[in-house]
Amino acid sequence: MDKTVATLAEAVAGIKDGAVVMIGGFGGSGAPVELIHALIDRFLATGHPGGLTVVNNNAGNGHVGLAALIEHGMVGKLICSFPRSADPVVFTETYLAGKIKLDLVPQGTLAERIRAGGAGIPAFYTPTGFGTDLAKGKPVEVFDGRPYVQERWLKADVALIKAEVGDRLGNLTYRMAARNFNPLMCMAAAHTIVQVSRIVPPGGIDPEQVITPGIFVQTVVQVPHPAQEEDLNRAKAVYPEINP
Amino acid sequence: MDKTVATLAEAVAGIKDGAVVMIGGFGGSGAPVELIHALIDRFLATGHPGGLTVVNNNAGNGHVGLAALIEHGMVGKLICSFPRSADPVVFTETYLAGKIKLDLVPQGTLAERIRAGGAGIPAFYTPTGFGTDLAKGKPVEVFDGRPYVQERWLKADVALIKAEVGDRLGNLTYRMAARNFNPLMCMAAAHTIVQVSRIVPPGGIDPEQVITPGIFVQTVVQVPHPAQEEDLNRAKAVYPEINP
Amino acid sequence: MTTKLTTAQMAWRAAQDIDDGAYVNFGIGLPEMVARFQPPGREAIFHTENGILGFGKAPEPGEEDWDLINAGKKAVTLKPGTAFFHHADSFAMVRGGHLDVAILGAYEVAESGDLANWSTGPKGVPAVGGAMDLVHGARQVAVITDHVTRDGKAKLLTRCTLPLTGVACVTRIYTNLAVIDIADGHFVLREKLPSLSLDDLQAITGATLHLTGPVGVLIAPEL
Amino acid sequence: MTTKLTTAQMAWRAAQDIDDGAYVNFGIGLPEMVARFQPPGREAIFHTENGILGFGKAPEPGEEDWDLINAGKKAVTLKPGTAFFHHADSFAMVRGGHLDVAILGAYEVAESGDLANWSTGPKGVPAVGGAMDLVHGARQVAVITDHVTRDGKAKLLTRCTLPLTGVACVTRIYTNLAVIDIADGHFVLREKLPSLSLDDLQAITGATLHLTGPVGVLIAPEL
Repeated sequence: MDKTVATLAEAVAGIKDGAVVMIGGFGGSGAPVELIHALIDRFLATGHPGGLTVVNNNAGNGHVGLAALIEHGMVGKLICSFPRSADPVVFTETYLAGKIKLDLVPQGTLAERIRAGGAGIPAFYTPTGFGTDLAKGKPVEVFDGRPYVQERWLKADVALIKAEVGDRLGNLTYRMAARNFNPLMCMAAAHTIVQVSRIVPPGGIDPEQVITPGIFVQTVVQVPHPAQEEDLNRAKAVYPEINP
Repeated sequence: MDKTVATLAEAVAGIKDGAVVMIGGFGGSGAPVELIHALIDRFLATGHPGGLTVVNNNAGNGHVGLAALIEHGMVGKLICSFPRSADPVVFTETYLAGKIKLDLVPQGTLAERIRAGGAGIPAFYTPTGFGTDLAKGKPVEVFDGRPYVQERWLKADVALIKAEVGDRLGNLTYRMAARNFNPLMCMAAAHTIVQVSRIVPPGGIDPEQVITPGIFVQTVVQVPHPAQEEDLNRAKAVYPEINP
Repeated sequence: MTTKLTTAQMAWRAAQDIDDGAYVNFGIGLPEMVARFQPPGREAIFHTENGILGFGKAPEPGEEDWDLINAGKKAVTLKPGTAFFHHADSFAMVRGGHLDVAILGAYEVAESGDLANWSTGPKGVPAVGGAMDLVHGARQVAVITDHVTRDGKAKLLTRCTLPLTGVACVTRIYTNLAVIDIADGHFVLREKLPSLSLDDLQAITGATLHLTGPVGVLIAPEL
Repeated sequence: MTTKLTTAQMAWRAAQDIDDGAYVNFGIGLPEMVARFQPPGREAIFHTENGILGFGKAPEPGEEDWDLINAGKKAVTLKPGTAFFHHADSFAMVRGGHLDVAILGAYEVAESGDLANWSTGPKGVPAVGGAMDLVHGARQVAVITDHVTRDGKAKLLTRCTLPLTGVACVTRIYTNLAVIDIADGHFVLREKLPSLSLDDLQAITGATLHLTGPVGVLIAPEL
């Protein structure tokens, strides 16, 4: 069993038009910038995939990563909790022009819905959002005298994940708070594609320290020195660069 | 902030009659034998606590640990998935004599109910148990054409936990498959009491490798060379020993 | 007189259907034996409910570490690539559809796919473990069982008589006489011992065996 | 003319109520400032939604590691005893009642404890983040806010006019003029600036201020 592939292009080759794509990260931390850019490269070369539904905590920052994915018109709908950032111009303009749909979900509910998708829990109850506009139309049930909102699982066709160390079986570790949504999205996608800074042989990760066991991962590609979205934005990067 | 206490007796001193007590472990692996025995010592000295409701995957093995707790008549009700073992005589006789109530829960549902208790999810739906005797009387809802059973969270007054390394903030690691229910029960109890093989200063556990963050832990006590229940049973141990 | 498959041969036969790279959970008892017969060149990854993925074979006697056990409380070993996780993550793997195959024992299986494998009735101490979880979620739920009870009664039935473990969950049955799929509420015979006539097999099967094509020959090496 | 508390003084006042050993989450913006004024000898543990418990202060400029940030995407640092975890575990801490205090900003607070702090109406791009989760679960949900809007309108009201973040969730309010508890659907005045009369405070408060005992003096050091 070997889940590694040699190139980013190969890693993202199977993503179809209209796919639901979970993208890890919280802001730039844990965002799989190189996988996203490989997907943009494919779109620029082939016109596919388009019409994606993206699940991410945010909506991109500047003109790289998720923001660039949106800027290229590849995203038809975004499911997120906080579509604001230091430089939110791409999402804001696309949204206000009516060119992208937004499904706003409270952050903890978003995380739990993704975990539920991965754990085979079709629905659960949460106090979050009760009595607010974001719970409108959702079933409410009272447990022990307190009202709770029913929320549904969230699954994806594909997850794009940034991890730190991986092996050919798909076992993963993360780097500090870049962990965030990544391990949950690994669980909730039918096909989880991971960029890691370093591939090690099986056993190279202490079994106690595996954060995502390989069962949740389908494809691993090595990206030795991944860009930090924050650094790209401070350098005013645009993807793809016009003058590379 | 210092959650460590010096003695096992001090660690278990606050557990009240009738408390709901989650006890970690899967069979003997991860079972907090010394904490349980300290609780038995207290009962033998003071007559308290009694009438406990215990949540554990099993029902004890031989005459030590959970089996000894039951043998001393301290447990009024057991919530578990598999009340059998190599030597189940204590639970079997107590149960068949009508002296202990049994609430049988499928193992994955038990784990998820405990996690839900810790995560503030009062109820969730699972396919497990649908159409079986163990789901009788429970609400059923159909999602995407498939029927699911509604299950409620499980919380406890106290959790007795076995971990490997801990610090004064309550951060924990576990040892191999002794992890099992322990991290979940840490989350679901109002007061989580942990025996660790080794206490280290804060920072002594790599922040990437903390399995249970200290927020889920209230009391930590060091037990340097904890007994393995399986070894005690192979030595035909009985607690407390009649001829020590 | 038909020579039935031994338990080892049944386990061998079930092992032939496990693909390279498959994630597999084996129920306690006979199903655990399937792990021993993994065909050369294939690397399946074994899951155990108590929080290990990718464990190895049993240790030598005296080498056991009782924190490294499987769901049957038997000692196992580490392999390069093993991962530990807690019980909720473990059953997320089960319930969430991440296992390719679960292979379980059975008291009874119905042609609907209903399985009874946890309780023989109201007497004694009931125990369920992870069986009810395993029957939901794994992409394929296979059963490995003698074709009939020790008393010669059919275990493959139109309807289970014992308390159910799960409804419409079993997809394939390996017995000591035959390999049978469950499709659209029917038993579909895939393979049988060559020495056994279809009529004789049907006579000890409690529901109709359907044929959707040629019936293969069930053979296994001496083990 | 009353000298209102500065934002630093409001943050200082809120910090005085955080016990040694408390687990605390600070909302983005002004609430984050509370962390700076932890009284000597007390060690509170800070939680951030993106999966860190027990982080330290901001790094020096140029020393930032952008994988080590808080919910406001600002760089933080490690401290001995820091732990990392994923987003579901992070919100298990929030929703599961494990935080002692959440301190949040507010557009409006109602005497019922209703909070509006995520949306100023249907225009523009809506964004909620973790606010709706934080208002449920923390044992105490405190708000830190100017007493009135920039236009002088009351923010403490009988009923919120903006979209709600949560129903009946706020337990205490720190303003630049007063400290107010919410109990049984009422604002209960605990402290006010000494130079401000009760009548003047009531005049800029959109619901009745109840008294259940002597009103303390709200003072803060020069900061």
